[in-house]
Amino acid sequence: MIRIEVGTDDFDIGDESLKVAGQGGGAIASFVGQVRDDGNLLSLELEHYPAMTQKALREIAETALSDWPLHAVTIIHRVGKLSVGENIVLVVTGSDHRKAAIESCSFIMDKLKTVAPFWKKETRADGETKWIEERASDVAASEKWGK
Amino acid sequence: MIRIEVGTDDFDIGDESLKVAGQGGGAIASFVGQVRDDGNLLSLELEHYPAMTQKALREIAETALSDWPLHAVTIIHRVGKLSVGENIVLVVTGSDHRKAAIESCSFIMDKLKTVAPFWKKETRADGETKWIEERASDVAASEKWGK
Amino acid sequence: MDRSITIIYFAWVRERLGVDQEQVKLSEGIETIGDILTMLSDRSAAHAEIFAAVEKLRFALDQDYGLPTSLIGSAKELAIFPPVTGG
Amino acid sequence: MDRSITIIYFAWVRERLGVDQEQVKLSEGIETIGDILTMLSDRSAAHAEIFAAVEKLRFALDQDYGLPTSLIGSAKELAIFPPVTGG
Repeated sequence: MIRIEVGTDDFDIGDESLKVAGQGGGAIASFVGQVRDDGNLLSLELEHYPAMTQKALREIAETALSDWPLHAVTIIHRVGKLSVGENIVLVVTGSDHRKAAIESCSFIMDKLKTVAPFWKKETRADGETKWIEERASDVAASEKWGK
Repeated sequence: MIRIEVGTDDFDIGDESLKVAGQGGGAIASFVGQVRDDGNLLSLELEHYPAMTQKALREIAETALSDWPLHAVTIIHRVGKLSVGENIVLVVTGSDHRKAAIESCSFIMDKLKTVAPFWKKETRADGETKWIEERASDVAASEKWGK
Repeated sequence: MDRSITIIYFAWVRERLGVDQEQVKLSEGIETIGDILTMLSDRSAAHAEIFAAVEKLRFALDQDYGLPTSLIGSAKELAIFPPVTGG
Repeated sequence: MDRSITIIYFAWVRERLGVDQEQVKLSEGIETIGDILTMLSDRSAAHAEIFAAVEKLRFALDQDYGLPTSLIGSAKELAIFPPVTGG
């Protein structure tokens, strides 16, 4: 029902969608976040707090399952060095209803961005590195759910 | 930028997501609708109005592209006989921003449900057939976008 | 001027009428979708019954949605069908 | 009673302090996360500077978010890090 993976391995969106679909319901929503090429970004280093990450992601998934009629929730988040174009995060939700699937997928991403203990450090083409800062728009998106 | 497919062939969610991701942006949202097992449903027969379907889907995709900052939109809708568990529809959107990707994916599904000329006839386990009726919740979901 | 238009039907409208499509001549005074429905209602009891409940039907003129009040103009195809249920 | 707690750091907090984690003894009167920050600020100029801007930091006690006013209780681990930026 809940599947959480945190590690360096890549994921296959098709496989993960099939697994969620196999747990019932006819509506499957998914979101994939990748390292976005913004012109001179080379890669990201994803750091996390292992003892807390699984717990934080599980709590988000459990909130989604209690607040929407879902059959399954999958959250996969990669860590380590990820180059431009590589997958970072995948969320898949399965429900009988498309509204529940899409809304809960959106909720999980918004919460993940502001609660799950991951940090990104970017490396630019010129070799410069910088820790990415929290964005006000992410905080606002998370708070609008009121949970 | 816009990819529309209507036919009997199945689709691969992973492949379609990759194609959208390849067109730029780090945020890919997708929705898959399948024939849902509700206890005694056997299959659906999907009929459409070929001369109008492509046009209607393209108009929806173009509205999404003009109203959200998207790199790519894919809409695939199957027709013909589809059994329980089979894929019916896939929408994939790619953007720099997750909000744009998820919202536009939701918009496309809501419009598709109420505008694109498809009709479903269900066959029950006892052999009975019935044309599925429009749902008020779908009409409301479509109208809330105000476009 | 001898105008004509192809009427095509889908889903239960098609099944209940027992025809996929029919060709009709548009005599003088037939200007709107509603006028066509009135004219077609003479063809059979099924036509009359189905077209009487116009709120259960949707219309497309040359693949664009229209209403019973929409002018036919030079359209070549009128599609008549129930509310759509794809997705 | 000899209480102690492990402090662990992440991202730029870790880099600027130059340590992943440190063990601290909690003397009498150290009851909140804020008390620990005050105590740690004596360790180095980097500690003092970082912990002075508490609004730029987030805290977790035994893997649950806390605030500077949160009581330490019997927690074994205090994590100090910048706002998260995953996803």
